[in-house]
Amino acid sequence: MEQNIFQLQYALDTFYFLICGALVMWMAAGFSMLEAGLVRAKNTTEILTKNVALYAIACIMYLVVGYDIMYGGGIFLDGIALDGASDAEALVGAVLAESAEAGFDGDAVYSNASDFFFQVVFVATAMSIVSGAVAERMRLWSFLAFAVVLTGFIYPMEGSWTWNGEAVFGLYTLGDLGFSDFAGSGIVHLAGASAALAGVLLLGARKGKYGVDGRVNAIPGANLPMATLGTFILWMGWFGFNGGSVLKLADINSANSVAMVFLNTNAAAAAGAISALVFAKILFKKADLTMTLNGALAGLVAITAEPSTPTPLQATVFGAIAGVIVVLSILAFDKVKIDDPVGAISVHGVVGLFGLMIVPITNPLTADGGASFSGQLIGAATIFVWVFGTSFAVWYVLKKVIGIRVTEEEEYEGVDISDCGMEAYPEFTRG
Amino acid sequence: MEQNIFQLQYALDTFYFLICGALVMWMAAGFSMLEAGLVRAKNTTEILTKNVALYAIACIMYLVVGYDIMYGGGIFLDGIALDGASDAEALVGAVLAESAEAGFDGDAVYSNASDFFFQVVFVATAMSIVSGAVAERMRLWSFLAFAVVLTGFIYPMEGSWTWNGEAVFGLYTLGDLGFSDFAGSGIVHLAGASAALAGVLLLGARKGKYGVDGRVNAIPGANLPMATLGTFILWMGWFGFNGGSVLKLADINSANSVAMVFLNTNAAAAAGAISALVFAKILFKKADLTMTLNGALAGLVAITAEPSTPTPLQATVFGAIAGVIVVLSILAFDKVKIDDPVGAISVHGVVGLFGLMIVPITNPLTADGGASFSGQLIGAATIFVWVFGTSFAVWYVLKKVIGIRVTEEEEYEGVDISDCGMEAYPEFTRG
Amino acid sequence: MEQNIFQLQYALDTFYFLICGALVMWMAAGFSMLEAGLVRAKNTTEILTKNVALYAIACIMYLVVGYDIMYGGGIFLDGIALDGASDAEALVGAVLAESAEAGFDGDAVYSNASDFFFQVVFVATAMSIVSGAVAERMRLWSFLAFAVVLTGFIYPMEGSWTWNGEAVFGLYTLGDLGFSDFAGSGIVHLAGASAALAGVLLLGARKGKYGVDGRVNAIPGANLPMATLGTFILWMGWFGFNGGSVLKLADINSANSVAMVFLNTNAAAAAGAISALVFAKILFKKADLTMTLNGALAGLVAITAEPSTPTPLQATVFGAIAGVIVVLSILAFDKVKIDDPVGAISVHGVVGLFGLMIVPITNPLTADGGASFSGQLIGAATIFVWVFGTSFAVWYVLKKVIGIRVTEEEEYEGVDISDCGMEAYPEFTRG
Amino acid sequence: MKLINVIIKPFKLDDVREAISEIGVEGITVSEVKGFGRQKGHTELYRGAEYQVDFLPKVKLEIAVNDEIVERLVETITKAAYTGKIGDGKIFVYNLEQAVRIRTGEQDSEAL
Amino acid sequence: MKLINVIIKPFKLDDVREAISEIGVEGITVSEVKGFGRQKGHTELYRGAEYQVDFLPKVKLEIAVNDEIVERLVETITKAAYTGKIGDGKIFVYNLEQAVRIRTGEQDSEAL
Amino acid sequence: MKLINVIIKPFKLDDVREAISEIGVEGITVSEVKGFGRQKGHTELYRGAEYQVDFLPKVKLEIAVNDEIVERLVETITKAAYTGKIGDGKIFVYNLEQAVRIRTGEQDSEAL
Ligand SMILES: Nc1ncnc2c1ncn2[C@@H]1O[C@H](COP(=O)(O)OP(=O)(O)O)[C@@H](O)[C@H]1O
Ligand SMILES: Nc1ncnc2c1ncn2[C@@H]1O[C@H](COP(=O)(O)OP(=O)(O)O)[C@@H](O)[C@H]1O
Ligand SMILES: Nc1ncnc2c1ncn2[C@@H]1O[C@H](COP(=O)(O)OP(=O)(O)O)[C@@H](O)[C@H]1O
Repeated sequence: MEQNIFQLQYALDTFYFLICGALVMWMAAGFSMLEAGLVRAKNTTEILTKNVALYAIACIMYLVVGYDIMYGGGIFLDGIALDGASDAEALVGAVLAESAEAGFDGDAVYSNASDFFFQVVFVATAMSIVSGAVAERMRLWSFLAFAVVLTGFIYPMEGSWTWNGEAVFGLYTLGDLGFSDFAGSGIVHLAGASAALAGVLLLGARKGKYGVDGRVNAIPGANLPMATLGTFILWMGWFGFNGGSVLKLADINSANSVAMVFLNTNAAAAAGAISALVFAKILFKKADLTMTLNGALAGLVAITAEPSTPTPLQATVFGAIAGVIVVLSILAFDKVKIDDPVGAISVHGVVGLFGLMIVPITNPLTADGGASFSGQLIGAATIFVWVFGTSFAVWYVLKKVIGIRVTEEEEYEGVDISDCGMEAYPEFTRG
Repeated sequence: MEQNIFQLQYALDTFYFLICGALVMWMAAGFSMLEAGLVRAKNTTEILTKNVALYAIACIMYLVVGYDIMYGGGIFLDGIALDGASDAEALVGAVLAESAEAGFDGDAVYSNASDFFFQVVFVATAMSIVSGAVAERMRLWSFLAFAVVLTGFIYPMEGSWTWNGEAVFGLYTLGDLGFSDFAGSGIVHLAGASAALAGVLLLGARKGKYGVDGRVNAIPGANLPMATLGTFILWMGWFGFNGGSVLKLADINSANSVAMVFLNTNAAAAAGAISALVFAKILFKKADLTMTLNGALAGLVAITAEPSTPTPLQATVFGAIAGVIVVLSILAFDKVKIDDPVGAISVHGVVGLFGLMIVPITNPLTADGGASFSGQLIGAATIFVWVFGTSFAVWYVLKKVIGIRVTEEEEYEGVDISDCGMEAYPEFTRG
Repeated sequence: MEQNIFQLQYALDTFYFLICGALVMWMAAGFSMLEAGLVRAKNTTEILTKNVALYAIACIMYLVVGYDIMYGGGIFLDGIALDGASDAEALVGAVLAESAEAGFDGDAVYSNASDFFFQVVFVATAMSIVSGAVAERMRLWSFLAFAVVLTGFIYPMEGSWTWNGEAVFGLYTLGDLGFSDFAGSGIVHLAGASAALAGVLLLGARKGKYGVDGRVNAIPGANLPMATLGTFILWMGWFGFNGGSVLKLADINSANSVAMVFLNTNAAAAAGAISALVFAKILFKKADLTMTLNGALAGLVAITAEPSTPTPLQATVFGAIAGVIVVLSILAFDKVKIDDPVGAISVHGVVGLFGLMIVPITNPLTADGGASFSGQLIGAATIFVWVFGTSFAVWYVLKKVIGIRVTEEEEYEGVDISDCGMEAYPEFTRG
Repeated sequence: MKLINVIIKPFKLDDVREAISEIGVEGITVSEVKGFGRQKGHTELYRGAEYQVDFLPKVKLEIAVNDEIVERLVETITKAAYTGKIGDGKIFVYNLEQAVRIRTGEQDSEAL
Repeated sequence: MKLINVIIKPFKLDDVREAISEIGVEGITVSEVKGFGRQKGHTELYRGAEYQVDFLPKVKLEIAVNDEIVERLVETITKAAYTGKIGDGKIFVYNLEQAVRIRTGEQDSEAL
Repeated sequence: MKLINVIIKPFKLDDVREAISEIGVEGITVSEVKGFGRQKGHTELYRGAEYQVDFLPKVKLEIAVNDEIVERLVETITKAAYTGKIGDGKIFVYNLEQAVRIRTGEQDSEAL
């Protein structure tokens, strides 16, 4: 009968992973809508194509080699179904033995397939961050080529050092140095932003974005309801992103932890939205919707590194600070002519770093885990150096070999025609 | 081992609250899309900004004081994490003791944080109702100021009298009088509509909506696919709204109840959509999509006061009646020149009242609960008087102090430019 | 205490059905957005109206008679709440007895209401397939009349032969012949496509689609971000569609199976998207977004007949093949002048058949179930003959009695004006 | 015959249409145009970057009429389109050499 | 030179274009316009409120040509745009004093 | 007075506007048009079906001016709109018989 309790625990934890995974998968739609809403009509079909394709590529590449690199288990996930057991019966026995050993309050025991499913959608998130930053000027196929490398190699390597606790090239182990990143402010968001930054630097700004006189020209997004929808989708999906990262639901402690994560994630996002709205109002005298959306996302990214230990008040404060940071960061990047149409580098990179650095405040280093400022710095540096460096190399090779930027005419005409031969809104705009 | 069963029950019920809460949070996106689709293009950025901001404000205000006013527990939710226990260990002990006392079939024992998360999204729903009714002419910042008061004070007070069973100003207790509102036809929807009505009366109709000759002019919404998407989102989210309001899942009785709620909620919405479609066809000779959408929402609002006791047939009939009521109500409000661009007052107010009044049919007053017609009337009156009265006062002060309506030029130009300085569809319309 | 374990198992399985059902309900929004995005602006309000109405009709008709025809249980679902028990108490007893008999590892015991809820959304899916294929030229009310018959009679009959194992008109039992369709590649998707094909054949192509010289003219969809959103929604909802079809979660074996289904469903969709994108690029030299979306859906349809037995690698390969098939099929149908604006017949029909035929590869016929090629063929034939035949008859009668096609002027003006009197984007296009 | 070309503020379109149909002009061709002139546009803001939207939405009317009513028409339009605020617009008059009604082939005055 | 101004029903655009290119006219400038005239519009309905959409979508063609071919051009257009139903549209002819091709600076006939 | 009608490539609009305001022309009316001419359009693709989008987006400027500056204006525009590539566009000049400023009733030269 105790066995049946373990079986229920196994089933509940597996279900929890699957539902959280489905919510994170949903974030792919969120990024697509956000980016489709913030680019010009003439570049919309192409950004949509990129988003659908990058999600698909991430899923396949991680399945083929990525998961194996990050956690082992063989390419093509061979044997994920039976996990070495001879048959389903034997598997149940093995699982029950594992559960008994772990103990009811111990580490979660759940389906490997559900673990993969929950992990794979994180890879896609990291890649989604890139597409927004390089939008409206990068060639479709060069972008997809990069996606193959990032999702199949760059991210999995970095993931193995962090969430899988392997030593960085056998040199040092981040966990031992007091690095902790609960759901991936650094491992996913800063990583994605680092890859994006490398691409943007090699790509250059959109034509007409920066005037000769150094003034910044506005390039308004074509469809703000879409962008708002995308933000709400991301907000919802984030409950799975952070909530699932507790990695266990089915005991009182874990359930409480998951609930706190939902609460804090929502509070940080709300605070980020409000502070960005108010701060932008003070700066610009107007209620800037796009900044408000970025503010909500900034709150989410900031809390992601540690959503379980802050009090609701702390989560609110962290989110509010993130909302201010993201506005300043977006303005700063424009000052230095780094053109990021959707603000991805600010939201996921700058705020991702902020998120890592505030972990020690609520989860200081102790015997049983936690984070230290130095540890967070080293971790952030490791992630940035690795992802930025390798990405820069890959972008560079792509630039030399097949080129990464569309021609000036293509950019003027819009990449929808040149890359996809199809308009996103054929009846609403004048060809 | 029995303890572990309680732990599983606790975890499952907590998870159930969190998932239902996430679905209700999703409704915020639904209201945003519905309203963005039903206003004119020139007022779209502003309605989106209002919706994102009001959701964020609701989350923060309810966290700061609202939850404390409604259920106690201290401002900023301090101590929600440990609930008075010295540490996690002690908390587990306390919870298990609570579970043992309640008994397996007794009241649900689940995480406080999950309770807050489930409650907070209801506040946002009430406030979302207001934004649609005052759309296209109310000033952004006056609206947000009102949102602070409603979500931080007006709604929590009313909630404490109903769902928390406190005496209304120490005078009478609604529960004792035979008032019952399962998921909030009155407490959430009628309340939101009452606040909206107060605002609309002080605000007046949109310029050009009513001709001198008393004829009603059409002001078509700019993006009906958005409005339809919003309705589907609300429909989906409502499963969490009503389904979660059973407040317990993890025993056979509760599970059956949750399942019936899902079934009836869906049936009522479907019936409302069809009856509104057919009824509008009879009246106007055309298949009016926007009325059909309102009909589905009307079905949902009507069943919300009691989705667990009706038979599927009853739920269908109730929904169908609601679909007819909402069409008539929308036409009636136009007759008396109360201008509600999205029909929020009809859908949530008029039908919300209808929903309350049909509860006694399937859940009559008995020794162990239920509702009486008089009780429902008194409850509805209490909610309306309180929310309408206080809201009217707040709107009135705002009107005198900072003004609640944009200037005529701003209204003609569109509030997107005046409030947000940004167009929602810069390339699709001729700014 | 054992009883409580059964109670938890019951609650968890019921919850699993409800959540999966909610995800499938969400697919209704997906079809709406996909179709709204792929038709011209002037036919958008009407396709939205059709989608909302058909979902509502499916829910009501299946509640009234459909479920009874397919699984019994009485019209209007009378007694679904108590399932024959005298009261809730008795019901609990009956359920526990059932559970004890089934045994913890046996068939799932869960709420009947949750079963209905999970089943009803499948009917709606089948009907949604039809609306896309007949878009832009079929009369609204004729379409809805057909929806009543398909969801209330045609589908339930076919469902009773397959998922309910009844003999086809008492002649032969598909299960015995080695027919197996896990989540409905045939029972839902091929069925919907068969009904659609019958309609399209009687309806004819959209005016201007095929030139006299036999050349195929492009009729671009008006809103590709909407179409992309719709595809993501469907992708997400499919986790409920396939994941819920394991029919049990709450033991280790079942949980593993559900997890594999999530994993394989996602892998097949991703592979379908990529292969369609690449294949279309090779054929057309462009990255065709709409083909990529169809490819993802094709991958989903293909894996639906058996998502639990393939290895991740097999699922990926099946999805990739489906992505190629769908592109070829769409081109082929255009060659023979069968006009399907959204490619529904190819995605759900042709690929649905493909999905059925590959089941024996991973789940061959054995003593305890599985599928044989012959069995799959017979099953597919049975479904097609029945659904196509009856649908053709119904469409034919409708054509003769009230007509199924709008007039040429109406088609030129757009059905939004003639059927709904309302434009979907009044400000974006020139009436 | 003359062709009268009128640029007005969009929200004046209905007033002008009614006014001229009252004096018996049956046909008009209208198009949406952008105007530049003395009237200045407004500034918009996007993610911190300000920009000047200096064209203004105007409506252009083309009206072909017989010479005799030109004067009255110009007066009527001037009244109907008048707000007194800068940007009210212009009336331009050209000579129209020939007019044909496609449906009937009627020429000149009969075609109007 | 003359400038021919033509108002037609939108779905006739392709026919007219082909017809006039057949008689050797190479260039046209087209714009979407709204027409008011004898032909009446349709009514729409929104949430119970009816409203009259009384403008009709039309297409306007501007064609600059040499005097000699004007007559044939007018005939050709009249045929190509003809449906016989009310609302077929109009042809207006003005005098064109000067034409310049920006790319080459060519003048008048050479510019067309 | 003359009316100058100019067809140019859209992205040249700002250059042309600046150039002509420099020579003191204060008002312009602009509209979006589609051009057919020597310059050829592009092909698009949708679900396997190719199609030719053979109109090209152009911008049309209408400028009413006094006779004396017509020549300079034409030169200025020709320069400002020039790219040398096919499709640069045209300048057409008509005679303008009368102009009225609605706001003031001013006539002709004063109205411009
Ligand atoms: N010289 C001109 N040529 C063509 N259109 C003009 C000219 N001057 C003004 N317009 C049109 O008339 C509109 C109103 O002119 P503007 O100078 O702004 O105000 P006002 O009409 O009061 O003088 C402008 O927006 C423009 O469309
Ligand atoms: N006097 C006019 N001036 C300018 N445009 C006109 C005039 N009369 C008609 N039109 C244009 O011609 C179109 C067709 O004219 P209408 O009177 O409706 O039918 P018909 O061409 O058969 O006489 C109108 O929609 C309008 O655009
Ligand atoms: N005869 C004409 N009448 C009216 N518009 C013309 C004429 N010829 C050309 N145009 C306009 O000028 C534009 C450019 O002309 P085109 O022949 O393409 O190149 P170019 O200006 O170099 O000769 C065309 O797109 C069209 O809008």
